[in-house]
Amino acid sequence: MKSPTWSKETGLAIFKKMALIRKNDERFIATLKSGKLMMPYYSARGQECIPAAISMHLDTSDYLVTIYRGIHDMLAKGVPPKLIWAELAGRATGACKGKGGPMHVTHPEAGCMVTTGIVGAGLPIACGLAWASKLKNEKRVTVCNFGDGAANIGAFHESLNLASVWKLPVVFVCQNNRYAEHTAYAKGTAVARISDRAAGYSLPGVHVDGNSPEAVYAAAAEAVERARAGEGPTLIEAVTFRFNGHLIGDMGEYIPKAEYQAAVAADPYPAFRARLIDTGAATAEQLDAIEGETEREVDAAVEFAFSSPVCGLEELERDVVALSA
Amino acid sequence: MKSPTWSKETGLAIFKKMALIRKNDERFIATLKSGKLMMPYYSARGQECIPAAISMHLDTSDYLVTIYRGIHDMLAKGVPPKLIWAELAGRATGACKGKGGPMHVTHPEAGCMVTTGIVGAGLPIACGLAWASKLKNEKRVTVCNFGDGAANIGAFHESLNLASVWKLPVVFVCQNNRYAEHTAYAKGTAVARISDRAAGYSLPGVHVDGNSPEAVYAAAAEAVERARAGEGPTLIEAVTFRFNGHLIGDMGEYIPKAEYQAAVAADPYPAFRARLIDTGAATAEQLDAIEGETEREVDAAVEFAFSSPVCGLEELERDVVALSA
Amino acid sequence: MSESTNIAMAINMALEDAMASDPRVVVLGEDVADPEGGGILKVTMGLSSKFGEDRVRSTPISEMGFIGAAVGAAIAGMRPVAEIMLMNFTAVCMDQITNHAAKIRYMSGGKTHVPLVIRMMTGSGFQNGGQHSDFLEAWFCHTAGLKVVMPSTTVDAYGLMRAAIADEDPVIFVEHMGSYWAPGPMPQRGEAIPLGKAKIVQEGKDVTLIGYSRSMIDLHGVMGKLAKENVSAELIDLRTVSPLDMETVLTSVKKTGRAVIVHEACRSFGVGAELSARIHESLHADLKAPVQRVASKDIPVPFAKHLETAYLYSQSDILNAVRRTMA
Amino acid sequence: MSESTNIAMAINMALEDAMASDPRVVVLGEDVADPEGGGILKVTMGLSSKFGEDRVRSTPISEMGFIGAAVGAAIAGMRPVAEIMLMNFTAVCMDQITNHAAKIRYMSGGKTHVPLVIRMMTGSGFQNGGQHSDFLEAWFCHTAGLKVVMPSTTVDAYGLMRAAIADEDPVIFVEHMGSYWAPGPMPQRGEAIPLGKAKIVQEGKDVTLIGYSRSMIDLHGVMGKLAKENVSAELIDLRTVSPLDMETVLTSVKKTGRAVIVHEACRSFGVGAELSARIHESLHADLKAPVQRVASKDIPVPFAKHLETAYLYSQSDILNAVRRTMA
Ligand SMILES: Cc1ncc(C[n+]2csc(CCOP(=O)(O)OP(=O)(O)O)c2C)c(N)n1
Ligand SMILES: Cc1ncc(C[n+]2csc(CCOP(=O)(O)OP(=O)(O)O)c2C)c(N)n1
Ligand SMILES: [Mg+2]
Ligand SMILES: [Mg+2]
Repeated sequence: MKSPTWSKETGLAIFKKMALIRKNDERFIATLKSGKLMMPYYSARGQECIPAAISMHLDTSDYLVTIYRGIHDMLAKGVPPKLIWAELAGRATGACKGKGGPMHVTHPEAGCMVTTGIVGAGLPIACGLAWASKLKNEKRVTVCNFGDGAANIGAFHESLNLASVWKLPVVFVCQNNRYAEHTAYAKGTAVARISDRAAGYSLPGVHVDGNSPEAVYAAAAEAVERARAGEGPTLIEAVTFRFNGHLIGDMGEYIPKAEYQAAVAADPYPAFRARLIDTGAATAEQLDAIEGETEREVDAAVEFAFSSPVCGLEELERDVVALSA
Repeated sequence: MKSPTWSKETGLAIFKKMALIRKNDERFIATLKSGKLMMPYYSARGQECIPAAISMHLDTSDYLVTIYRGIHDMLAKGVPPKLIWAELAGRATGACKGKGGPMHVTHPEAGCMVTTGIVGAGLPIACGLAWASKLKNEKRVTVCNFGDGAANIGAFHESLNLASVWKLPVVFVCQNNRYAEHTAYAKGTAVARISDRAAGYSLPGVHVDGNSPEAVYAAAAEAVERARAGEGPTLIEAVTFRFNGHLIGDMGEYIPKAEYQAAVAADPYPAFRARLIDTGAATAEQLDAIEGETEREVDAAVEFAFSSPVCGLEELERDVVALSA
Repeated sequence: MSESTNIAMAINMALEDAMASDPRVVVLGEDVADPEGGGILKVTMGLSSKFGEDRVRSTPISEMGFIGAAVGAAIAGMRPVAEIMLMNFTAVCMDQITNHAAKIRYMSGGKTHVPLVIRMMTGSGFQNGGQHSDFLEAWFCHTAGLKVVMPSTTVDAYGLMRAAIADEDPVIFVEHMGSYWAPGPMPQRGEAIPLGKAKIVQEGKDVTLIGYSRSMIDLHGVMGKLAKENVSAELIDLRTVSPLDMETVLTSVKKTGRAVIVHEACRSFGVGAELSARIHESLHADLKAPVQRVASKDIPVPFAKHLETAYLYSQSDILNAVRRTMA
Repeated sequence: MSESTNIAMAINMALEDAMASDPRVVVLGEDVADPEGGGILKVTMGLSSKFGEDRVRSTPISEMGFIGAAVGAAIAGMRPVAEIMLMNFTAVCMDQITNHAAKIRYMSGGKTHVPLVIRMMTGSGFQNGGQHSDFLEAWFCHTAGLKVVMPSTTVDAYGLMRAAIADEDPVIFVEHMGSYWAPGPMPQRGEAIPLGKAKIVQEGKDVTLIGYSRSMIDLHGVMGKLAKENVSAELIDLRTVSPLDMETVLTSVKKTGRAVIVHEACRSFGVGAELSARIHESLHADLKAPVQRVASKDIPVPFAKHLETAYLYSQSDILNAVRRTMA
C-alpha cells in the first residue's frame, strides 16, 4: 500500500485532529482547575500535529503504544473522546472502566493497545505487538510513541536493536519536547539528535520538525510504508514543545524565558491554521466550523463522562486474572 | 601523563602477561578436567592480548571492572594468581575468602573493584567508580570490560550516555569474541561494529584488531590518556575469539568449522610470539624463559590454593552487612 | 509406567505438544533455537527444527526487550513462552513482569490480557555463586496478577506447563536446575494439571510437611526416618505457590495439628512466612505447635562448596523442625 | 518544641546536615538539583545551590545507569544518596539493587562494600494508578544485605536518614507521599536514630498494634476509638522493616498476648506475613488470639477514587481486626 500524497483534504483532516486534541486538552485543564477532577495530568498541548499527521497513514487495525502524555496520540488514532473522559473521570463507562486512568487508557477497537506510565517501557511491548503481526502475516504497523528523555533508558536501546534484528514492522516516534520532567535535553542526552542513534541499530533515523504537519506527514509516510512492506523499523524524532509543563501545576521555572517565547511564536496550531488559510486550503469559516464541531464533540464527551456511573465495588477484585482461571 | 610509546620492553611485558594468562587458563582447565575442582569456568583463551596490552597504560590505582570471563583481565591488572586460585578453590586465602568465586573476584589492592556475573551490569558501576575519581580530583582511570553480547543490553546504553554527559574518566572495552553464549554476533546485534554505537553518545568509538597487541596498545593509549585528561570516555571494540567455547564443556557445535579454523590460524598468542622473534625483539630462548617463569608462578599459585584451608563456618553469616551495624 | 523421562524432557514435551496443538504458541529466549543449541541446558531442543525459527526465536541478551516483546505478542493474541535463563536475571526485567505483564489486564479493565509463560531455572549447589542461584518466587507471589508455578516431578512439570500455556494470564514457571535430569514417570501427553492445586503426595496424621520444587526431594528424603520415629507425616507438594491452595493445606493441618514448611529460598519474608501466617490465622486453636519454617540462611549464596552447603537447610533441619512440633 | 516542620523538610535537613558534615556524601537522581527544581517534590531543594552540582547531580532517566553509578561511587568511598522518584521504578533497576548493592560486600568477602542510601517515595491515594502507587518493601526485605527503613514522623525521618547515610551498607529508604507535608516537631539536628530499632509510641496492655510508614497515621487514628472501647493498645512504629526489631515486638506481644499488623502494601507475601510468622513461632503459647494482618487488597492499585479507596484497608478494618483478637 502506497501512502497517499498531501492534498487539501489531508490538511483539513489533520487540522481537525489537531483541533480536537487541543480542545480536549483545554477542557480537561479547565475541569481540573475547576476542581471537578483531581489527578496528575500531562498535557500534550503543542505536540498535537505529530500524531495528527502520523495517524493519517494508519487505520484502526494498526497498533498504537503510547505514554502518560498520550491523549493526543489516542485521539488522533481514533479513541472516542467520551471513553477517554469517562476513564479520566473514573467512570464505569470509561475505556478501562476507570481502573486504568489517564496513564493506562487502552482501547483495542481503535488499535490503542498499551499506554504506560513507565518511561521507555512501551518500546519492548511495541516490538512484541509488531512481532505478532509479522508472525500472523498481517500488514499491521505498530506506532510507538515516547519522549526525548525515554531515549536514555535501557529499554529504548534493547528495543531498537531487537526490532532491527527481527525486522519488525514498527515505527518508533520520539516526540522530543526538549525536556524530561524538568531536565533540559542536553543535560541528560549525549547526542545532538536522538535520530542519530538509529545508525547504531542499522535502521533509518529521521529528524523532523514536529511543528510541521507536512514534515511529520512525509516522514511517517515513508516509515509506515517501510514497515508495511516488511522492511523493518524506523526511528522518527519529531522536535516539538510542551506548553503546559511536565504536568499541570508545573510553572516551568526551569525553562528559559527566551526559549519559551520562541516556542510560543512557533506554536504549530495557529501557524498551521494560518497556513491553511493563506494557501487557500481552507477559509477561516471552514476552520471555525471544524473547531466548533470538535467543541461539541468534547461537550458530548464531558457530558457522557459526568453523567456516567462509577463501577460497583464488585469490580474491585475483578480483572486481576481471568474470571474462571 | 603521556602514554609511553611502543618499545621492545613493551612487547616483552605484554608477552609476559599473555603467557601468564594462557598458562593460568590451561592449568585451570586441566584442574577441572582432573576433577579436582568443579564449577562453571569461562575461559578467555584467545583474548589474552587485550587486557595485556591495555593494562600497560594502567597502574594498580586505576580501576578495573570485569565479568565472569575476566581472569585474563584480573591477571593483566596485577591480581596475584594465588589469590585467584585460592578463590576458585574456595579457600579462606582467596581474594574473597572463597565467598565470591570466579565470577566475583575482587582485589582492590590491584584495582580490581568489581567482577559481575550479570551481563552489562558492570558498566553503570564503572561509571560510578569513575565519577568518584572525578569528584575526588584523582587522575585514576576506570577500565570496564564486557562482551559483544553485552552491547545489546540496556545497561550498556544508559552507561555510555551517562559517562558521556558527565564526562567520566572511563574506558569501555568491548571484547567482541563474536559469540554471546551460543548466539552468533549478527543474530543478536543490529550493527556491523559495536564501536559505531559510540556516535550515538558523542564519544569516540574505536574498532581494533583484538588479536594485535600493538593495535590494542595504541587504541588504549589514546583512550586512557583522554580519560586521564578529563576529556571523557571512549568505547574500544577489540575483535577477538574465544577458543574454549562459552564455558568448559561447550563443544562449540554452533561455530562454523571454517570460522573456527580461521580463528586458530589467527591465534594471537603464537602469532605475537613469532612476531617478537621475527622482529628481533626477543629470542625464542627469552620467551621460553618467560613462559617457564609464568609456569612456576602458576605452580606456586596452585600449590598455595590447595594447601590453604577453607574458611570456618563462622564466616557463613559474616560480610552480609558490616559487623557491628 | 515402564517408560521414564526427566523434568527437562517433560518440559520439552509440553512445549512441543502445546506448539503442535496451538499455532499461537511461540518460544523465545537466549539460545533457545537449535542453531544455538536448543537452550543452554537443551530444554527447548528440537523445537525450532520442528516448528521453525519464526516460532522458536533466539534473542539478543536483552531481557527487558524480549520479555516486553513477549508481553506485546501476548496482548496481540499469541501465547509466548519466554525463557529467562536464570531466575536472578529477572532483576533486569522486573518492570516488564511486575509493572506490565501482571497489571495490564487490570489497568485495561479487562480490555487486554497477557497470556504469557515466563520460564526460568535456578538453584544452589552448583557453585554458581551469589548472582546465579537465588529462589526469588516471593517477589512474584507478592505481585497481584501473576501466578507462580514450581513443579517437582516430571508429570507435574508437563501438566502444569500445559496449563500455564493455556492460562489466560501471566505465569512464572520456575524450574529447579538440580532436578532437571532426575528420572521420573512419563507424563500422559495432552493432560494439563490445573494451576493452584496442591497435591497430597502421601497421607499421614501427625504432621503436615509442605514443600515445592527442590524441597520436595528433601522432604521425600526424610519420610523414611520419620516413619522410623513413628511420625506419620502427610506430605504436600504445593506445585503452585501463588495462588496458594489453602483448602488442601488447611484441611491437612486441621487434621494433623502440626505443619512444617520447607523451601530453598531465604527464610525471611519468603513463601513460608505467608503460609505460616495463614495457617495460624485459620487454625490457631487447632495447632498443637507453632508452624515451623525450614529454609535457607538470610545471606547471599556463597561460592565455596562447604559454605554453599551450609547456606541451604539440611535434611536434619527438617527432622529437627518436625521434632519440635512433636515435642 | 515550638518549631514545627514536615517530613519532606526533615529529610531535606538530614541531607543538608550530612553533606555539610561529610564531603563524601553526594546526591543524585532525576531532577534533584536546583536548576531542575530541587526534586520533583522539592525534597532536595537548595542542596545543589549550597553544595554545587558536582555533589548534587540531576541524572538522565537511566535508573540502571545512575543506581549502578551510585553503587560504584559507594565502592570507591563516596556516600551517595540516590533518589528513585517512585518505588515502582525500582523495577527497572532491581538488578543493581539486589544483585549488586546488596551482595557486593558478601561476594567480595568484605573487600568492598556499598554505603549507599536509595530514597524513593510511594503511596496510593493520589489517583496515580497501577504503576505509581505500590509499596514493594517486601521485595527488598527478602534480599539479604539490604536494610529497609520506613519512617512515619519528622524526627524519625531526620534521624533515620542520618543513620542510613552513616551506615556502611545499602539502605532502602521509603518515603510516604501522603505524609510529606504533615506537620511535626523539629528534629534535633545532628542526632541519628539507630536503624533496626522499633519505637513504642504508646504503651498499652491488651493488644499490640504494629505499623510503619503510612499505617502509623491510621493507627494513631484508631487509638481514641479503642480507648473508648476500653481497649488498652500498645502502639509500635517499626521504623525499620528489615532487619525487624523482634525484641521490641516480642516483648510487647508477650505482655499483651495479641497483635495486629497494619501496612499499605498488598496483604499476601507482605511484611505482615513475616511478622506474623515470627510472632507465632516465638509466642505460640502466649497468644490469646492469632495475629491479625490488616493490609491492602491483592490487586493492582486502581485509578478511580472509590476503587483506590477500597483497595487500601480502612480504619474500621483495623478496629475489626483488634476486635477479633479481643473476642
Ligand atoms: C522508569 C521511569 N523513571 C522515571 C519516571 C518518572 N517520569 C515520568 S515522566 C518523566 C519524564 C519523561 O520525559 P520524556 O521522555 O522526555 O517525555 P515527556 O514527559 O517530555 O513527554 C519521568 C522522569 C518514570 N515514569 N519511569
Ligand atoms: C542479564 C543476563 N542475561 C543473561 C545472562 C546469561 N549469560 C551469561 S554470559 C552470556 C553471554 C554473554 O556474551 P558476551 O557479552 O558476548 O560475552 P562473552 O561471554 O562472549 O565474553 C549470557 C547470555 C547473564 N549472565 N546476565
Ligand atoms: Mg520530553
Ligand atoms: Mg561474546
